[in-house]
This record gives sequence, structure tokens and C-alpha cells, in this order.
Amino acid sequence: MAKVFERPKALTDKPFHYCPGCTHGIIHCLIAEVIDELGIREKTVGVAPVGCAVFAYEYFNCDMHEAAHGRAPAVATGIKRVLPDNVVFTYQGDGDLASIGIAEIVHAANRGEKITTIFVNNAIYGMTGGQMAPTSLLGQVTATSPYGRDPETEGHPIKVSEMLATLEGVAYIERVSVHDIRNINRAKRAIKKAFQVQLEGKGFAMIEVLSTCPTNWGMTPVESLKWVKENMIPYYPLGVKKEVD
Amino acid sequence: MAKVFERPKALTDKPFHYCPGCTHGIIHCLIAEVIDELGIREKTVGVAPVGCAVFAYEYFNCDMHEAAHGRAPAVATGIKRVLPDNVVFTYQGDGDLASIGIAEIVHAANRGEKITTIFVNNAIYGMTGGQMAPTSLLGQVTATSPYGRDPETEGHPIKVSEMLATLEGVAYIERVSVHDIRNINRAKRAIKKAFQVQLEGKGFAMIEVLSTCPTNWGMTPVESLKWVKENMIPYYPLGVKKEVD
Amino acid sequence: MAKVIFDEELCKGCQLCTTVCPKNIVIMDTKRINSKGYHPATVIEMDKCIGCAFCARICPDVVIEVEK
Amino acid sequence: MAKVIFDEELCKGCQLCTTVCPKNIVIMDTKRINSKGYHPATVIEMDKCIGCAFCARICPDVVIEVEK
Amino acid sequence: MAKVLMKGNEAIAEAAIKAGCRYFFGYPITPQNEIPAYMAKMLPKVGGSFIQAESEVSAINMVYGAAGAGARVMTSSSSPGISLKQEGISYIVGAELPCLIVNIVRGGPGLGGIQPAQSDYFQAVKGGGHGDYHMVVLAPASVQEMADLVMDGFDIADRYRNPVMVLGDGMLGQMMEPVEFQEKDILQPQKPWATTGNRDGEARRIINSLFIDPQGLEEHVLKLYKKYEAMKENETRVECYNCENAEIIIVAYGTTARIAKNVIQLAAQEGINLGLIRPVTLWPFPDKTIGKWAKKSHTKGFLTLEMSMGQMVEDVRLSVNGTKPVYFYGRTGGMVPMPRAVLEEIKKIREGI
Amino acid sequence: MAKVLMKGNEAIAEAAIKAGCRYFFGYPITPQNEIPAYMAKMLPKVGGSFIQAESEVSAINMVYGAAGAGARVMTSSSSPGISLKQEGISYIVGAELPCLIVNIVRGGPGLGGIQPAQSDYFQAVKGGGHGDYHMVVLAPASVQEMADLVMDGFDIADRYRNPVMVLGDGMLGQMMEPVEFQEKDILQPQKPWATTGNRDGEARRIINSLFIDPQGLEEHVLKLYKKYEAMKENETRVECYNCENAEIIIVAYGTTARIAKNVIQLAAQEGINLGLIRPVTLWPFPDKTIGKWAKKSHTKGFLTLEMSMGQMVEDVRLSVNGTKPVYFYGRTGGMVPMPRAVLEEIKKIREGI
Amino acid sequence: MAQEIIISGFGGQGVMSMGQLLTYAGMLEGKHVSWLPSYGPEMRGGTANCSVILADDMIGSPVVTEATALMAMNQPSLEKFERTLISGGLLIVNSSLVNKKAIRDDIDVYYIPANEIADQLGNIRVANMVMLGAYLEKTRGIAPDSVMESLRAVLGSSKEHLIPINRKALEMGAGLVRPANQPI
Amino acid sequence: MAQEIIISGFGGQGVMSMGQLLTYAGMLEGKHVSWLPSYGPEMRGGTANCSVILADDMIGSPVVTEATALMAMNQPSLEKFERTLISGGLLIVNSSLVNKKAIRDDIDVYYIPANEIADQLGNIRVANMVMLGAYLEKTRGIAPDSVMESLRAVLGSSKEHLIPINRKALEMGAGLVRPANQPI
Ligand SMILES: Cc1ncc(C[n+]2csc(CCOP(=O)(O)OP(=O)(O)O)c2C)c(N)n1
Ligand SMILES: Cc1ncc(C[n+]2csc(CCOP(=O)(O)OP(=O)(O)O)c2C)c(N)n1
Ligand code: SF4
Ligand code: SF4
Ligand code: SF4
Ligand code: SF4
Ligand code: SF4
Ligand code: SF4
Ligand SMILES: [Mg+2]
Ligand SMILES: [Mg+2]
Repeated sequence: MAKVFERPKALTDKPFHYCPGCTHGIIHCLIAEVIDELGIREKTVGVAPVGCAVFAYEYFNCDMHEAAHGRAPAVATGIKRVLPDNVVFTYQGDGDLASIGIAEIVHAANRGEKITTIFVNNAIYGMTGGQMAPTSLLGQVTATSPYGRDPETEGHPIKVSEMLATLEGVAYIERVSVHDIRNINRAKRAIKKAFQVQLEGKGFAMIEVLSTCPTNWGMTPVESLKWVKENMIPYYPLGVKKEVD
Repeated sequence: MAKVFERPKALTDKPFHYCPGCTHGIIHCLIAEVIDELGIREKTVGVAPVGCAVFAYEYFNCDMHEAAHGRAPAVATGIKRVLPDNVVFTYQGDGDLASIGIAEIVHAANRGEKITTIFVNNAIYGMTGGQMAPTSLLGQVTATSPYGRDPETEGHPIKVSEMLATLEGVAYIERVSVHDIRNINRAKRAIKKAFQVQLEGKGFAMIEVLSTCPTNWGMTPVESLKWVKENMIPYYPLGVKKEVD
Repeated sequence: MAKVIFDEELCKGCQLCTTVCPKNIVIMDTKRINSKGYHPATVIEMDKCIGCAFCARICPDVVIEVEK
Repeated sequence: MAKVIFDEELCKGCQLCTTVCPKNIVIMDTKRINSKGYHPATVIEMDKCIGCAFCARICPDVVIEVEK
Repeated sequence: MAKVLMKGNEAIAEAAIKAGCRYFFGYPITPQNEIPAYMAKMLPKVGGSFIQAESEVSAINMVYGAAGAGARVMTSSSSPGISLKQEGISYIVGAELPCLIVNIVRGGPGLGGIQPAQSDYFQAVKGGGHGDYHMVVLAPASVQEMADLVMDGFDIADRYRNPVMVLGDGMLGQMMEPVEFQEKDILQPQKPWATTGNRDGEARRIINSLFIDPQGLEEHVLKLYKKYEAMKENETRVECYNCENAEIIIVAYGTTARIAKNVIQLAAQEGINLGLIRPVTLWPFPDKTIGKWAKKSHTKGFLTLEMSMGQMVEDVRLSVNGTKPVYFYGRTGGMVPMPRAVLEEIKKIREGI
Repeated sequence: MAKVLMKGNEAIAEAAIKAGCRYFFGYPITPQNEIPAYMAKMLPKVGGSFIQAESEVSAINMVYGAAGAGARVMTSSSSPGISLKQEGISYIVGAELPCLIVNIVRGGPGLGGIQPAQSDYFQAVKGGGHGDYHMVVLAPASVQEMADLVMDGFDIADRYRNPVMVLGDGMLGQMMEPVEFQEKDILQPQKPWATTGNRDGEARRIINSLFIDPQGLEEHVLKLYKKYEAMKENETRVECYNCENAEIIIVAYGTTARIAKNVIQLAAQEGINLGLIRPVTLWPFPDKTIGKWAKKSHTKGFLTLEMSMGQMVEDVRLSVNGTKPVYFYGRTGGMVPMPRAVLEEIKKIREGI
Repeated sequence: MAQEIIISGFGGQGVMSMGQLLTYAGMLEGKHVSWLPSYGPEMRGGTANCSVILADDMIGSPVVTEATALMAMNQPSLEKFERTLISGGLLIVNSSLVNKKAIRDDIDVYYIPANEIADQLGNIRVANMVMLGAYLEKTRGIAPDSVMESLRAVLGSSKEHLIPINRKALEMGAGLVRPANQPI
Repeated sequence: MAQEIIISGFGGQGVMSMGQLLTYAGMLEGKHVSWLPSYGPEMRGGTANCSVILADDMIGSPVVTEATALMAMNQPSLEKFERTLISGGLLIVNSSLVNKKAIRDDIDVYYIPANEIADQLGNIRVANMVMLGAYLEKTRGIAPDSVMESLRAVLGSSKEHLIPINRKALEMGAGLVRPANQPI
């Protein structure tokens, strides 16, 4: 009998610290599989964010940097300029990328830095205990929007992928989800493409992945996947936002 | 005989320190005229940038804040939240707004802060002696792009207005120019509208004004206006980028 | 004829795997608790398994290996 | 019958005003130098002025007043 | 009003609201998240405004704007976030604006950890930002004091038009103790300098820290330093505990001052007479008080007790100025000193003297 | 190689390139703009890379990445920009990465001014960032020394895997003097810890400053402090000028040290014997050297001369530790002390003693 | 002598609120009190604990390093904190989830099937009150009524209906450790 | 004794490069030299100045506070810096743009129509060299050849053709102040 599914080589043996059912784990697994399939583990350097995925440097079985909160794209830029032949990727949450790190991602994208960014949008600050993210949905109750996000005072959820897609330096941006098998497989194809774009030197590539936070959403993992499907996707339409060839 | 043109009340008597022919002066004058025409001088609070317009607080005849470089939108947000019935505007250069201050402008716009931003795009860092701005044109030679801006390493000039126009909280964005009389008059209408949008509480409003820097462009003031027309406008198309009513 | 192997100690009992099995043979073993304090997932009637690996695919903690 | 008044000491000699006058009556006075060290702009043949205020409109230093 | 049981972080937030603070601009970070959460809940109810800024840099600049507009305003963060605020803090001092800045310190450097530390002392007291400036730095040692010093802090900030920092740590922020809030009615000072709009005839208000002429900048800085002299004169606060005929005096603030009191009790049981000098204001530093006790013949030496590698110890040395030996004991990175270990250290020292 | 006439800023840039620095990430600010301009011109020619980052925050984080990837890398800025880099600097220290950071100081606080100052001493030396950490801080006093110390600075940074700061000011950056560049051939150390890709079998490399377990963080900090002890041991640099039987010793660095030499000459003309102790490393501070001269009977006292309201003076006091009086004279905000005024001050002091 | 208590268990077992109740009660009785939680990104399932000090005079460090009592709601807690008990200290173990015995013999140990009892009472979430009841009975430092008063204050009128079951849990916990039944 | 020189004028008058040439020449002659510019956002038309020190031993502060010589290329410069000259100091005034006379009588003053002379030579931009020529002649501290050598180094081969006119300017400047014509 042949293995049809096993732990990817690009993951270490370390068990994830994520909460039960948190889809950070699925996304980690997809990235690792892509690295294996492209055979680039040995030349890949990853940049971990500050967020629940801060320990990503313990999970991805390649050289890793742990960046300051939001600055992963700047750190990745520094690495890539020194090591133009390596593959450099950042893994960032929505607080990390869309809030404190918005300047770094906008300008890395605009410079067309040849890096790959995996943007994990779970509409909340997970690690710090469930505060509002710029991506939190209208009416969403969080620790810092106790009466539900109000567009009058907090503005509307920001669509980062659509915004960055307006920039010249961007080679590829797609929004995907991991709430069911079909979408997980799509997500993997997109992530693979985002690494290929870098290998081909086309420019900046980013995949926005809609993800869950059962703990801070106050739902079961199964309910959480349903919430992604029924509440997030309608506001954050899936699909390719920009592609150059 | 009646005065058909005189110094607006919303300007102090202080002569501008700008270089000969620098269009910062024209833009100041337009803003002051709009403030006079709307009769809002007494309730207007302006926020000056760090840039050649840093001394704007000496020129606009209303209460003024001098902000940290790039942070004018955050400062304006603080003021507006305390004084919701006042009129708050920021005056920012392209280094100030598009480079170091991109995070602040993106999020002020996304929150739909009810402020008015005048964004003076002269494709260079004037005050510090002519370094490249994110808005500098391809091939443009500056102190920090001595071989001309190269998209491979520095990326393409950023179109801030188009990018911000993708945000929900934005009520009005228009790009204008002041390189001739017709456009100066258009620019004034746009600026007036941007203040009216705030008065009507519609949300964030920004006017991008294409401007000159004869000193650091190394041209005469007259040549500079021509350069705006022939080189900047083709890349930065004029017109309304977003408008909600 | 396929086979799924659970690394039970890694399981956090999130139940996601139980929702995707086309054969509905993945269930939570409420009788046992792993050292993490969770009821681990397991498969009943392994012979029905078609090795589609959906369970493994959606498992956030890479608990499951599938052979075929 | 219109009139333009230059606050000469404010003039920086940028010449922008000279490029927009429909009557071409705005010129640089190369004979004089103001305290800033510039040749100030001035109007010849004031009677030709139609008070369109283009010159004032484009002056970055608000040197010019126009009456009509 | 009756005592209530509260976390230090919540007490800070409640005290700020009681002090008339209606505007909060911050960004989440452990271990101070209860402060923004509390503000987000309460400020809308009292007609105030809470914004979770896009970053600490933006937060401090929103504070800059709100303070210039005349509001009682605050922000809070923890170590890495406070580092990001340094430029803004320097601007607020330069522009002479009042505000309250809370740092619930965690272990560093870098991302470090999230457990309590006192390793941001230098940054707070010497000036982590650029240029010549100071802030009044208040160091509460109990939940009650967190409430009291926050209320006083706003008054001090307004009095001198200078930011005030409350320097706590993860332990003080997270622990619960009974607290009773002062029911004084707040009378905020007039702020004629605030940019609230410029009626005709009035002088225009300008909030600014730029003085392009060096002579002007020097005069401005000298003006600031006049205020600092006044602060030293009027705002220095210190607690002396059991110092009368203490053989060795522990100098400690905040959490380590609490530990010091345990040490003093343990020592007493062994017949060793120790004292505690607890700076309540880290800036201005109570150098005169320390100098006074240094002169006492019963004082054989000092031990500075910190959750850092030794930062306040420099100010203690400067205060003692060589007249008595100054020793240091510290744990860092989130480790909290154990009273017995400190006592052992002191015993060693006694043999030394 | 022959002498060339260069601005201090240009000498810094040229020296960095000669030292093998191939990566520069910065953001424009007066009075250091000649550094990025020079790098933008030269780095592409030597196969390096220059980026004008979107901000100082990004610049320091690009440095963080490049340093972790094993490159000799630098950034430069001036006061407000350096304040924005404080979080990043703390991270770089925490992750034990080498890099060079240049601060061409201008007057503060806030936007302040652009004329030369020394008012960022505390920030540089005590740690403007959060947590327990230090940087070697080099204080050149001439264009030649700017070149020499930059080249040495990269070596020191690599030796200890710790950032090194060069603290200049607007005058040193803008002035021209003859400079001769060391023609030593650069052998950069191996950097097995650098993240250049992880061949199978090799141990993975991780650049990180997070230690969630406080015990682990404390151990990490103690490891850093072992390095600091070694730096104190091996890297402390100081110039003593005319100290033998000097009555009063001036302590000054950089620009003010140059002025001190004028003062000493003027004083000599009046038969007054003055000396100068010039710390070349502000951290580690030459406290032993100062302590040594303090013991000499001919030394009646010290005068600390700074372009600030008095910052280094604290380290001088700590070094002298009460054995002799320590006086201070300073100008700030971009004002430069005049030799005659300093001499007058010293005469007053002599009457006092 | 001051009561220095460590309460420890899984995230969901209510160890924090149980500590807060005890602290609140101490405050109502005019004692000096402090409550200190473990904090940080402890994800679900992780072990949480808190330190409670009830004293007659000023409290120094709120960290309990020499505990007079430990309530261990799960096995990791027992393993982690048993050593911190002073000699003669009180250890109450939730035997429903801990199938190990204490190692030390210089302490006073009680094994209580808190989960089962809570189950009998019809609400697993009151297991912590069962443990607390045993503690109050053994130490008699704080009156159960003070705890109930605290509970009322914490729950608020909306949750008034939960009071009876919580009182019952307290009482059953107390009953289990009354001299009648000997320490095992 | 050290030469401590201030050169001042409008932005475009080449005061900075003139100071650099003099400094460069001093270096070539083995002197200790320093050059310090005024800097900042001085916009066009503003007054720029630089301090040059040429000494036989170590130079302390590069700031010239007691000038041995001042070259004033415009009126504001004269007004601003005349006071900084030491008694007996040398003042060279560009009379083409300065229609004021010096106030002090304890200094050595020369008025030179530098712009007119430069015009005659066919390039207004060498006015600064005329001034410099006068300075070299009066002080004889630096050889004109050293200045020309510096100029060659600065201009580079591409601008070789500018050498003759600059030499001429130096000479004419020198000629104007040779004992023959008395100080006015
Ligand atoms: C400068 C700074 N500010 C704030 C924090 C605290 N912090 C840590 S993670 C985080 C946000 C995490 O949210 P997100 O990026 O969405 O990641 P998630 O945990 O949701 O996956 C914050 C604010 C920090 N460590 N550093
Ligand atoms: C934090 C900080 N970084 C850098 C600077 C230096 N600085 C002053 S103005 C400026 C840029 C000005 O360019 P722009 O915003 O385009 O305005 P302009 O002068 O072109 O009108 C810079 C980088 C500063 N003052 N503060
Ligand atoms: S807190 Fe939310 S995002 Fe973080 S690990 Fe838990 S579930 Fe995932
Ligand atoms: S430098 Fe440029 S932008 Fe600044 S004032 Fe002069 S011309 Fe205008
Ligand atoms: S492999 Fe497919 S069929 Fe087999 S258990 Fe998993 S999901 Fe069910
Ligand atoms: S998905 Fe994985 S972790 Fe979740 S229950 Fe199934 S096996 Fe366990
Ligand atoms: S007002 Fe019109 S016509 Fe008259 S001078 Fe000006 S531009 Fe010419
Ligand atoms: S536009 Fe104004 S400043 Fe320019 S030349 Fe005409 S009058 Fe003078
Ligand atoms: Mg998130
Ligand atoms: Mg610009």
C-alpha cells in the first residue's frame, strides 16, 4: 500500500500549539506540501509574524526569521536582496499585515519584491485574545468592539487583496478559503502558484487565506468553518485579484 | 473699481518661504480661498506635514498642528474625535503621505475619518534635497536614484488616489493639477468639494494635487509646469477617482 | 482497500475530520482521553475506507496518515 | 478698465505670471532688483489689462492684486 | 465608596475615566489588554471615544492630536509598543502637551516574553526618544496606587503641559486587589492654548515642536527645563519603610518594592534590620531622600532590587554619590525575585561590609 | 593611499563600502542625506543593493533581515528617525545580529531643528529601546575618525553579533577634512548562523528574539550580558589629552571634544592647565580611566562639556563616584559652545574650588 | 497566619473564578487579599492557575512560593505544584481527573471526586465549588456565607438561579472532609 | 598663525566651492585644514556661507568665531559677519553687489568689483575666483598654483577648458590688491 497522505517533509515533528480546529494548522500543512512538491526546501527562508503563528519558525523545516509585528515584508526584503536566488516567504495574520504592517506590505508589493506572502485573515487578533482586526466584519463583537464593529466609528472591513491588486509591482494575488476540502485544494494550488511566480522572478505574490479562530469567535471548530462560508466569503469574495504573465 | 483678486483672509501676512515658482504657494492660496468662501475659518484646524510645507502653520490663518513626518492623518483623527463639529484638514507631501505615512492615510481613509486631506504630489522629496519619492517617475534621476528610477529595484510610481479609492470609507477622491489657469480653477473646485464632503459628514475626502519642485527637478518654474503637463499627467491621470453621494 | 492511521496523541478532538468523510466512518472516541485531555478521533469499519484522504486533508494537526 | 498691483517685495521672479497674460503685458523688470535679489514682474501698458486675474491666479507668492 | 476587587489594568482604566479622560488611542499587546478592552466598553457610555489605532505609532500621534485639541487623553502599551512611541513622545514633550502614557512592562529585548519585568526603566526615565526631555514617571506598587497615581497623573500632566508615564509591569496589571476610587470631583484646567478653532480677534493657536533657529530651540529647551526644575521641587514622591536604624536599605519600586517588604519581614525574624526606600516617582528621582539616609551612621549600605539587569541602580549610585556602598540584586526576562534568595544575598553582603 | 578632502557623511559611506558593507537601507533626513546619496551611487557599482525604505521603521527591519541573512549591512538616520528605529534595534540585539547604525544627531526634542547636537546620548547609551541591552556606541571627533571607526565598527559588530552605533552630529557630518582610508583587506568572519538556506542534514537556522518561557529569556539575557562584559574588557576606547598635572579635566566627545582642545589652548595662554578625557566609546564608557585621573592629586575637578542639557555628565559622575567635584557646561538645540565662554565658566569654577 | 493558596487546573475548570470568589470573600471579611493569575497565550486545554493570599496585614509579593494550600483540579497541576506546599500544608485533589496520589507525606491530603459530585448536582461546572467547599471546611479561615455573598455579587441578579446549586456544591465539598470521614 | 576664514554670499555665487578649493589647496600644502558649511533647507536666494581653517597644527572646532578674514559676496553677508573679524583682520567685499562700506576701522578692507571683472572675462561664475585671487595675494598663505591644482582635481579632465579663465580670474583679483593700488 502506498501513502496517499503523510506529514510533509517541510514540517518539523513539532506538534502545533494552535487551538483545537484552528485552521492555521491546515495552512501550514499546505505551504509545507508546496515546498516539498517544488523541491525548494533547501533554498527557502521563511519569515514568521507576531501573532498566533509566531512559532511558525518551529514548524517549517527550513531557515526561519521571526520578524517584529507587522514588519515581515521589510525583513523579507532585506533577506531577498541579500539572497536573490533563495525563495523567501512571509506568513502573516490580519492584524500583523493589515493593521500595523500595512505600510510594509504596500511598499514591498509596490516595489515588486520577489517574495511570497501568505496572508491569514481570520477577522480577529487571535494571539492577544480576540481584539478587533481591520478585517473584522461589521457587527462583529470583539474585545475592542464590544458593541459590534460600527462603520461609523471603526470603518468597514478592509479588503487588502483588492487594494494591493491596484499596485503595478504585484504579479499575483488570490483570495482563498480552507473551510472545506474543495477550497483547501484550491488554496493549495494558489499557494503553489504564488511560489512559482517568485521562482519565475515575476514580482510580488500574495495569497489571502480566510481562516478561523474558534477560540475568540466563541464557536466550535465546525461552526467556525460554517461561519467562514456564510459570513466571511460573501464579504471577501474568493478568486484571483491580479495576475500578470 | 472692485477687487477681483486679493490675498485671502485665511492666509496670514507672512510671505511664503518656498522657492521661486514652487506651486506649493498656489495650492496654499486655493485652500485659503475655499476656507474663506465656505466661511469656516473660525472652526477650521489644519495639520501641517513635515516637508517643505512644514511651515504651513505660519501661513494658514487658523489653528494649526505641526505633525510628525507622515502622521498627519493620525493627528487629524485625534483632533476630529475631540472636535467633531470642527473642520480638520491635513496638508501633506508625497514623501509624507505616500511613503512614511502610508499606513496612517490608508487607515484614516478606511475608518472613513471625516477629515480633508490635500496631498501635494511633486514626485520628489523637496525639503531634504531631492531624494526619490514613491511617486517619482520611472527614469527620474534623484539624489537616491542617481541612475534614474528603475522599476526592477525601486518599483513603479505609486498611484495613491487609485489605491485609496478601493476603500469603503472614502467619500471623495480626485486628482488635479495646477500647471495652468484652467486646471488651477478645477483644482479649487475639487478642494472646495473635499471640504464640503467633510461638512456634510460623508466620510474621508482627499485631493491629490500634482505640483512642482523646480529646485530639485533642476528646471525653471516655467519648464516645471510643462514637465507636469507632459510627464506627470500622462502617468497620473486627472479626475475623480471616487465619489459617494 | 485503504487504511488511515491516527497519531492519537496529536489529536485535539476538534471533530473536523468527522464532517468530511464520505463514508461517515470517522468518529470521536468518547471512551478514551489522550494525554492532552481530548477524546481522540478514530475510524470504525476501516474496510469501508476508500482512501480519499479528506479526513487527513482537513485535519489542522496533521494527525492522520492515509495508505492505499 | 482694470488694474493690477504688484507687491514687488514679495516677488521671486519666477516668471509664471508672464506666461499666462492674454494681453502679454506682464514682463520681468530686468532693470530693478528687489531686496530679495530678484527682478520683479511688472505690467506695461496697464490700459490693456482686462482684469482677468490670470497673472494673480498663477502667482505662487500672492504678489498680485487685481481691480476691475 | 466601597472597595471593589479589580485587576490593576482595569483599575487604571476606571481611574482614568473617573479623572475625566474621555479619549483612548491604543493598540493591543499583552499584558495590558484589559485597559483598551475596558475603555472600549466604557468610553462610549460616557460620551468619549475609543480607537484601536492601526499601530502604536498611529496611537501616540492620535494622542498628540487629541491632547493639542485640549482633551484629557491617554494611551497604553507594553515594552515593544512603547519603543514604537518614542518619536511621538518626544514630539508631545516638544509641543508641551499633557497626556498619560501607560507602560505595563514585559521582558525584553526584542519580542522577548510577556511576563513582568522592570527593564524599561532607562527608556522611561532617561528618555528613550531623541533630544533633551523628561517625563514624570509614576511607579505604582499596588492596584490601589495604580488607580490613585493615574488620577494624579492627569493633573500633573495638565499642570506642566508635559506627558506623564505610569510604569507598571505584567504582575501589577494582571493581579487583583481591593481598590477604592477617590471621589474628588474633577476640575480640569482651562486650556487657552488648545486648537479648538480661532475666533476672529483671538490669537491663533499653534501646536508645534519645530524651532529651525537653534537659538530659538535652545530657549525652548531651557523653558522645558525650568518646568523640570519645578517638577523636581513639587512632584517627587517616595515611601520610606522601616529605615530608622536599618542596617541595609533596599531601594525598589513597584513589584520589587512589594517583594522587598517580604524580605524585610523575613530578615526581622532573623533579627536583621532592613529598610526600604520606594521611589514612587522614578523621575523626578528621590535622590535627596536617599542621600539623607545614606548619611545616617546606621546605614551600612544599599541594595537596589530590580526585575532587570540593573538600571535604577545607576540613579541610586548617583544619589548616594560614593558615601556608602550600593549593591544590586536582580532577576530579569520575566523572572520574579524570591524573598528568601534576596535575603541570602543580603546576608552575603553583610559579611562583606 | 593619498588623503582626500571629504565630508564626514561621505567618509562614513566610503568607509562602509571599503569595510565590505554592500547593503544599505535608510530613509532621508537632514543632516545625514549625503550618506544614502553616496550609497545609492556606489553600491550598485560594487554589486550591492541600496533601498530607500518607506520609513525608518521599515529600514531597520530590512537591516534585521539582511543581517540575519549574513550580510554586512548598515542604516543611518538622525534623531527623530533613530527614535522610530528603537523597537527594531531592540529586536536586532535580542536576535544577536551584527549591523551598523549611524545617528547624525540634530537638536530635539520633537521635530526640533537640524543643527548639530549631542542630546541623543541617553538614547544611544542607556538604551532607547525596551529591555535589557547595550550597543557599542562609537563617537568620532574628526572626519578621519568617522572613516576609521566605521570600519572598526563592522568588525566589532561581527565579533559580538551585536549592533554598533556611530554617534555623530550635524557638524561632523557636514564638515570637510582630509581623510585617508585604511587599505586593510577585509576578511569577514564565517556566519554559520546565517539563514542562507538549510541543506539536508544541516541544523536549521532560526533568527529569533522570542523566549516565551521567562527562565529561557533570563538565560538569554545573561548570555547577552556576558558579551557586554567582554566588550567592556576589550572595546573601551578613550583619548587622554594633556591630563598630566591638569588642574581641571574636561570630559567631552565628538564635536565638543574638539572645542575642548581650543579651550585648553586658550587656557594655556593664560597659564591655566587643563586636560581632556575624550571617550571614543560612549558605551562601554571609560569609567576606569576617568576614575584613575580622579585619584590624581593635581586633579581638582571635572567639567563635562556637551551639546545637550547634560547627559554624559551622569556617567562621568558615576565614574568619579564622589571623589572629586564634577561640573557641567552645555549648549543645546543646535547651539555650539564657544571656547571663550567655556573658559570663563572654568575660571568661575576655579574660584569655587 | 496568612493563607497562601494555589488553585490550578485545565482552562475550562473555573480555577480563576474560584480564586476570585475566595479573594472577594476575604475582602468582605476585611482581610488583606490578593489574586494573581498565570497569564499569556495559554491556548485551550493548557493548564491555568492562580495564587490567592488572604492575610491580616499588608501583603508583599502576590506570588505564592510557599503555599499553605493547593487545590489541584487536574494531574499536571498536582505534578507541578505539590512541591511548593509548606510542610503541614493542605492539598485537595480532584480525584475525578487525577488518578495519581501525592508523593509527600508531610502534608495533609484530601482526594475529592469533584466532577462526579458536580455531575450528581446536575452541573459539571460547579466542580470547583465542591473543591472550594472542602477548603473552607478544612481551614475555617473564611465563612462559606462570605463566599456565597461574593458569588451573588459576581453573578448578578440575572444569574440568581445558580445560587442554590453552588451553595449545595459548597456544602457537599465541606461534608466530604468533615472529621467523620478520615483522610485517605 | 592659523587662517580662519568666512566666505559668504547668495546661494548661486559659488561660495561653498570657493571655500572647498582653498581648503583643498591647504591640504595639498600639508596644512591642517577644515571646511564647514552652513546647511539646512536654505532655499534658493538665501545666504550661504562656509568656514575655512588653514592651520599648522591640530584644528579644534571648525567653527570660525574669530575670523582672520571675511569674503563678503553680498550685502547681507557683510552685515552679518563684519563683527566676527578680529582686529586687524582682512575684509574683501564684492563691491559689485555691496553698495555699503564697512563700519569698522580696525580692519583691512578691500572693495573689489568681482562681478564686473568676471563679466569682462566672459563668465559671471568666476566672480568667486576673483575674490579668492585677492585673498591669496593679500595673505600669501597659500600658493595660487595649489589652488589651480585643486581646481584641476575638482573639475576633472572634462572641464579642463575652464582652467584658463579661472587662472585669469585669480590673477586679476590679485592684481587689484597689489600694493600699487591702495586700500580705499
Ligand atoms: C509592536 C507590537 N505591538 C503589539 C504586539 C502584540 N500582538 C501580538 S500578536 C498581535 C496581533 C495578532 O493578530 P493577527 O496578526 O491577526 O494574528 P492571529 O493571532 O489572529 O493569527 C498583537 C497585537 C506586539 N507583539 N508587538
Ligand atoms: C521621522 C522623520 N524622517 C525623516 C525626516 C526628514 N524629512 C523631512 S521632510 C521629508 C520629506 C519631504 O518630502 P515630501 O513629503 O514629498 O514634501 P515636499 O518637501 O516634497 O513638499 C523628510 C524625509 C523627518 N523630519 N522625520
Ligand atoms: S487563538 Fe484563534 S487563531 Fe490563535 S490559535 Fe487559537 S484559534 Fe487559532
Ligand atoms: S524644494 Fe521644491 S518643493 Fe520645496 S520649496 Fe523648493 S521648489 Fe518647492
Ligand atoms: S480516507 Fe476518506 S474514506 Fe477513509 S476515513 Fe478518511 S475520509 Fe473517510
Ligand atoms: S481533525 Fe485532526 S485533530 Fe481534529 S479531531 Fe480529527 S484527527 Fe483530531
Ligand atoms: S489681469 Fe489679466 S490681463 Fe491684466 S495683467 Fe493680469 S493676466 Fe494680464
Ligand atoms: S508669478 Fe508672482 S512671484 Fe512669479 S514673477 Fe510673477 S509676480 Fe513674481
Ligand atoms: Mg488574525
Ligand atoms: Mg514631495
